[in-house]
Amino acid sequence: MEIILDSIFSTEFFFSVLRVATPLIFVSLAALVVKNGGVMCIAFEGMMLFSALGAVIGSAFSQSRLVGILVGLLLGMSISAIFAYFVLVLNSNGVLTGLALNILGSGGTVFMLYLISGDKGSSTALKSLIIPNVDIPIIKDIPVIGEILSGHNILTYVALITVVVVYILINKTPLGLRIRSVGENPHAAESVGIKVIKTKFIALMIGGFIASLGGIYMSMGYLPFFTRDMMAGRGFMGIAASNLGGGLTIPTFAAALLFGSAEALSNIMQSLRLPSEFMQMVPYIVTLIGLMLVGGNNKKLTFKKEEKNE
Amino acid sequence: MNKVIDNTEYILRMENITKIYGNGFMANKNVNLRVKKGEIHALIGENGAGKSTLMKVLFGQEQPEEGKIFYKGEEIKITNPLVALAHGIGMVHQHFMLVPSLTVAENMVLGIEPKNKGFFNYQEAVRLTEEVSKKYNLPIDPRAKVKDLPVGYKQRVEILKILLRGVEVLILDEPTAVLTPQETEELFVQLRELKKQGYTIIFISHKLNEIKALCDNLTVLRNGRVTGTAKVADLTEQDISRLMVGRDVMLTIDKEEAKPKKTVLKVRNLTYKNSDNKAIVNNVSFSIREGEILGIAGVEGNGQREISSLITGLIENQSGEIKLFDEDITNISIRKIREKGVAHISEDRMTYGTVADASVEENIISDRYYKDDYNKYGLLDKKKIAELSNELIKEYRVKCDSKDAEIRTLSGGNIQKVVAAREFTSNPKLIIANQPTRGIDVGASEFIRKKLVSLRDEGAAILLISADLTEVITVSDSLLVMSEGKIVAYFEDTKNLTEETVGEYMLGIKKQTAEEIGGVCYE
Amino acid sequence: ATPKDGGNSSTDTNSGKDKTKVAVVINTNLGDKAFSDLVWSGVTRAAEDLDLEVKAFELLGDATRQEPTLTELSESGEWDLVVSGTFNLKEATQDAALEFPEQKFIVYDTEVDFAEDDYSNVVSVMSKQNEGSFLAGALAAMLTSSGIEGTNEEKVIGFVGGGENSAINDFLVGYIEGAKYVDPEVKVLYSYIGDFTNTAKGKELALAQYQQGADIVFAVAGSASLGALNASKEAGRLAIGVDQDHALNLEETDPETSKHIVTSVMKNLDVLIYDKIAEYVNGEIEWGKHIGAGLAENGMSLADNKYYREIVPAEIIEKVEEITEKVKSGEIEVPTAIGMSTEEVEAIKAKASK
Amino acid sequence: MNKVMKIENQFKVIRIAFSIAIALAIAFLIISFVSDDPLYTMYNFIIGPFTSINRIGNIIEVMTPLLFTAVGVCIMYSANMINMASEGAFFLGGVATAYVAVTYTMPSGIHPIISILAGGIVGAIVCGIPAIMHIKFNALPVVSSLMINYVCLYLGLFIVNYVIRDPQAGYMASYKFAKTAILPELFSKTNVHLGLIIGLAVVVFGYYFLMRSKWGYSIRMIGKNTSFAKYSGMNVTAILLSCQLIGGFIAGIGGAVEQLGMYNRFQYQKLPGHGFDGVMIAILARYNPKFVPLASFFLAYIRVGADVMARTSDVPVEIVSIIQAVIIIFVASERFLEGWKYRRIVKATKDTHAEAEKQVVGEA
Ligand SMILES: Nc1ncnc2c1ncn2[C@@H]1O[C@H](COP(=O)(O)OP(=O)(O)OP(=O)(O)O)[C@@H](O)[C@H]1O
Ligand SMILES: Nc1ncnc2c1ncn2[C@@H]1O[C@H](COP(=O)(O)OP(=O)(O)OP(=O)(O)O)[C@@H](O)[C@H]1O
Ligand SMILES: [Mg+2]
Ligand SMILES: [Mg+2]
Repeated sequence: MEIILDSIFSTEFFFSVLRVATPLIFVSLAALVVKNGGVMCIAFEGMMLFSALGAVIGSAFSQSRLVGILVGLLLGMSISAIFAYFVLVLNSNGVLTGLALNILGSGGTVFMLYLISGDKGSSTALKSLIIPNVDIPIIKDIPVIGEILSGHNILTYVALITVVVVYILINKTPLGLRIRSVGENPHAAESVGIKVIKTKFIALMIGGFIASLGGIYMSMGYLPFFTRDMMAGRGFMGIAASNLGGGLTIPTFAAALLFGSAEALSNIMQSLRLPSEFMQMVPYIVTLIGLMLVGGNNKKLTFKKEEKNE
Repeated sequence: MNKVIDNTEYILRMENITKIYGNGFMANKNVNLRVKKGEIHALIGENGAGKSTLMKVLFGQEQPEEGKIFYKGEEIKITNPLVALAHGIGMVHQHFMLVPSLTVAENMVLGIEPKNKGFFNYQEAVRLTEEVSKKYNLPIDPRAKVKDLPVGYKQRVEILKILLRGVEVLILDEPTAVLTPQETEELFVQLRELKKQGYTIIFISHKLNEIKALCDNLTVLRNGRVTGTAKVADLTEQDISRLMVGRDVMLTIDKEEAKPKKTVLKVRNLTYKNSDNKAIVNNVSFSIREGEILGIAGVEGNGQREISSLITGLIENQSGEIKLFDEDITNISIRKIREKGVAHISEDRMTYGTVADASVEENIISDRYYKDDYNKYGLLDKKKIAELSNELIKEYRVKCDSKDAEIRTLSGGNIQKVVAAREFTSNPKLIIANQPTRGIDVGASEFIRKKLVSLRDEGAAILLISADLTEVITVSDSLLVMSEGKIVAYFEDTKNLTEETVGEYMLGIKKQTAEEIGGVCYE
Repeated sequence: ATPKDGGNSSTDTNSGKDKTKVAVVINTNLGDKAFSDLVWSGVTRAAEDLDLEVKAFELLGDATRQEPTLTELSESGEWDLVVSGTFNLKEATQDAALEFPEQKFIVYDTEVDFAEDDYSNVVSVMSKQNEGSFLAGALAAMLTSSGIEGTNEEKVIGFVGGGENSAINDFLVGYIEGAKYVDPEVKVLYSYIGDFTNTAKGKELALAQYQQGADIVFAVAGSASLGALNASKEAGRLAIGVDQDHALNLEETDPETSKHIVTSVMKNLDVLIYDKIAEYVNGEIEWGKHIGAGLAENGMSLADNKYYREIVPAEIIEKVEEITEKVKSGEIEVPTAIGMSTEEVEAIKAKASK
Repeated sequence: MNKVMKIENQFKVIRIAFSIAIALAIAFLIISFVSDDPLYTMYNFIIGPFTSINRIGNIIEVMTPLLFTAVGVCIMYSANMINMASEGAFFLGGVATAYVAVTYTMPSGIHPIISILAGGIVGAIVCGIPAIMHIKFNALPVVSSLMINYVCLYLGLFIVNYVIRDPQAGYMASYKFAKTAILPELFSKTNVHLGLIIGLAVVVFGYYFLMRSKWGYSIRMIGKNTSFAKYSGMNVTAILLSCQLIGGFIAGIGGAVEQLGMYNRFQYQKLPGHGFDGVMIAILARYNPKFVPLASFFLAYIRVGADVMARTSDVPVEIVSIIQAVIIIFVASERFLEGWKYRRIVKATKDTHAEAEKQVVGEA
């Protein structure tokens, strides 16, 4: 028990929360943008798998990080483009398409990995590159805070910046206004000449972009390789976080951090002699409790409307 | 086809427009519409005649299969609303096209957002809104959230929205359907002002007096075709309604003296407060007897909707007494209330009255599907139900493909007939009819009013809530007037009542004593 | 051409028909850099040396695929040998063996119930993971206070498992016993990922253990182990791999990590399967028998590579060899979680943190 | 209008045929990339599943559990609640069944029934939770149910590990089910078991319940417009909850039947995915149980086909999921070929009107 308390009240713990939360921050922001556009998308798992693989393949073959990131973005965003095309243009059912794309993500990445490296489980046979961890000048010298905030992966900082960017995008730009309007009342948007499908498409592509960054973090930052099914439900957790955040940027970020903490806590608490199954449940139970606590706020949101359309 | 007309005087000509919807419905057929610059042109016709369709074609929301549009003498192709707006054609839709959670200013500039280094310039949006609002003398708070605005103001935002975009031709699709008489009057003042400034207006309405009061010329549509165009001044209301419906329509109602009997409904000291603790219904008491129609007149939003929701159980009663045949019905389930003989025409037929994605038949049986009469061997009795639906479709003259047609493919008037068919045939002892003819053409309105009277004659008690003063005065036997949640007047007999008198009470110019009002309460 | 370890294509075939054909059923998938790849590498080596035609059938962990695959393989009469294995496939394979007595089976990593029925067309081979794991535990226990780079004062070592199942627990039990054998004061932390794919969680769990004082983490979690191994590099601590020689595997693409991988506990199933196939080809195989191969039978071993030699001090290497001999000779008897009830496993786990 | 209806109906068939054709073309393209003999590989995919009794049996085995989860989802989704907990219900229902099947002794007629009921009840509870959370706390069901699936997984694994684990099994699996609990096989040479019959019975029940009974009517109306349902006097919360319970019950029975029919001990280590498959099938069947057998057969067929293909040729087995995803996505696209349909309808309408006018002229 003592060990555990020590572990929790250590800077390493708070450091690890940020590390664990990084992919969740990305997906939840992606889900948030998409949700503001009034689209219900559950295909993030597939998007992230593809982008993670793309980053590995791209960087391994070019030996350039930039190419890795670009290929990752390309693959991840092509999944969101497929989703957008079928759901928005061809009117496919969103849940069905999302499920199918997640299946595609799981099998398709392995298939692709096999074609390229002859390997099916992981990409360790490829010499892919990683995005390094960095110290933040001034901050790193502040005691405690420096230890928690400095020394993370560059993409972790990108995630934090993305929070701000998404906040500005949604609240302070014409595009954000349009995304919100097509999400809330597409007819109104249409009546002033806003192209509803195009705007939703853009929202999905932005979501795909952000989620792909999350995927790239998984295989170029968090870990230096791709392994099959490595998202392990993070896409779904991100959707939950954006929901918990009620479609608002800062609460969504807070929710992602909460899930990150729950996950980090459950990792440490494994040392308690409780059955491991219970520790594994912790993040999901935290989510459920969170959903109940904030549920009331959702009444005002438009997500339900979309649900009806499904 | 058309003989030589001096086309130059028309700012807008739509020629031979044919529009076929994806379900194979021909909503417009060879329609011609000619509008002169600076006039207010009425477009009228029954529900489903194709008015909105024609206007959507003009606004670029629908693409016609055939036909041409000439604007200021030149042919233009309007492929989407942006093109229409760019040409100076703007449309206020039949239903509000606003984003509720955004502010007025944000709604105003949607699609033409002012920018500052790429960012949305909210201050500029507010300034633009204030500017246009001042220019046209339509005051509005740019920073208010649209969802917090009363309907009249929402309508105002809609008009300002297109004015901001610099249009010259305004299309107004039933703008008055949701407005109170006062708001309507105010709107007309504004529209006349706009006309004076040289704007051209296409105005759609089912209310003949409005057409008479406002418009210069009119075009009539029936079944997707033009059946006539005329100068409004040359026609009487009777003429116009004949053009629309193809027969003479009774604009007033013929009914015998009421013969009230036993008291059916007693409402005592009913009070309802909203979440802000404001009394929306304030200590209201009244009674209704068998065989009488009690009307409630009043500007909308003065507690009428809450009264009907409280009686029918849609919202929970907080204080006060509602008794049906001396039995307390507060806070018992809606089903029990209905089983006791209460029928309800909701003012919002698309939200409460019907399911848009279900068939006519499924909509007809919603209040009785569970009864033994309609079930056999534990399953719904298809044959019985089909018989019922076909019968009602016929009796209520619902225009639809068949009983299996989805409600959303019906026009508004026919949807309302489906609601009426269900509610009037449940053997009701008490009918709560809330805005039963709103947005419905004269023919269908006449039909529903007649039905109400004949149900009264069969012994039903009827509470008629309507914002249409003519309707509520002519159809009701006695009348209440509501203002700010309170009953402000009671007239035992409506026979010699004028709209002016009622209006005075509605606006609080006159007031009755508690005693006079108390006359509506009897045991 | 050498078949890649992840591929399921057959080896070069030019005169396909007269070659001996071997079908290999894999319960999960190839490319796990662990167990499945190990089996496959034994088979492919046999294919090259003995000129066989081989093909892998991966079930992706889907139980509904077991029966149709085995039936079809046996029914077709096309395959001389069906190599099938793991505990999960045991019953399905036994059923197929009874239904198709003509078909020959080599069953790996589980023990066929020869006593219960006539399985005279089957032979099963299994390596005793608990014994190999015992060595890992002993090694880790000795290293934790040895003062070599990457270790600390505290006597704490770690274990990261995939899902909690008997095979994983068999590793854990051996590991705990090995550590306690060397030094009863050594504390063993253990965590389970919950599946075999959440690589990032594998990394987090290992990091959490390092944070709690562990200096060596033994990762037994299929491809998710890679996450734990990666953690050792990041934390500047040590790790032990499983099933394959991870240090050598990563040498080329990630040499830094290799330097932190002390050794790997090798299940020499590849060798065992290779031997059986060779015996079959040479007509020497004895059917109806189970071979449980521990350290003595070379069924298990620690990867002895340059990293092992570099990281581990010579006297500890010597000690490990001593212990190996003792296990081989039976002087030390390592308990196995296979067949243990959940309570018994819990009792051993309880010992770990004391 | 009649002509239009005809076009609409024709179009439905054409659209599906076309989307399958395109999906197959894409599959062929992918296969050509990796296969030396793509035609043979394709043959095995499309025809392969029908070339032996064993394989046909396999299709039916794969389809059997899907009947349950899909009908369950039809009922749950008809009330417009996107509840993904059918996955957890199927899994935990299986665990509950396993518990009854290994711990109690009962006569053979009764044992399966009680075991299956146990699975059903647990399934009902699992799917009821998102509904209760929605009704009481307004938590979005699609999210809560996804989380609940994970809770079910770990709870189930805990029960298997700590309560019914067979130490002799050598892997994480329960004790063998009592012989009395096992469902009999229907045909020799295949594993097709009594569960198929139960599944078809569930389909029939689901159809009559949802599409023909008063209860089903109220569920569907609630799904289409909750305010209307309330206004009409339906007890919305009770019906909403009850249909989630019934749907979950059926999914739970599915998990139970699958255990007792296909396996002799509980041995799942992860969520099997049949609940999600149920969602896909229900959507393809447009929430009408009538179409569930066809849709599940279709899914089972492409799965078995892809499996056969992977077994008999040189493509990796992961291609299964690619082909599956491609086919589903195309089949689901409603507006595919819409423009073509629209043009045909417009033309038909014009013709009809023209004819009518000609007649009028002729008569005059
Ligand atoms: N999107 C659509 N698809 C198919 N049919 C439609 C569509 N929109 C309208 N219709 C049909 O076209 C006809 C004309 O509709 P329109 O909206 O133009 O009527 P309207 O004259 O505006 O009626 P109302 O007075 O009720 O507003 C209606 O009968 C309607 O059923
Ligand atoms: N997708 C659609 N398919 C079929 N008919 C439609 C569709 N969308 C709208 N309609 C029909 O088009 C007509 C016009 O719709 P709109 O919303 O403009 O008017 P409305 O509410 O019916 O009018 P009113 O209240 O004046 O009767 C309605 O009859 C409506 O039922
Ligand atoms: Mg209209
Ligand atoms: Mg130490």
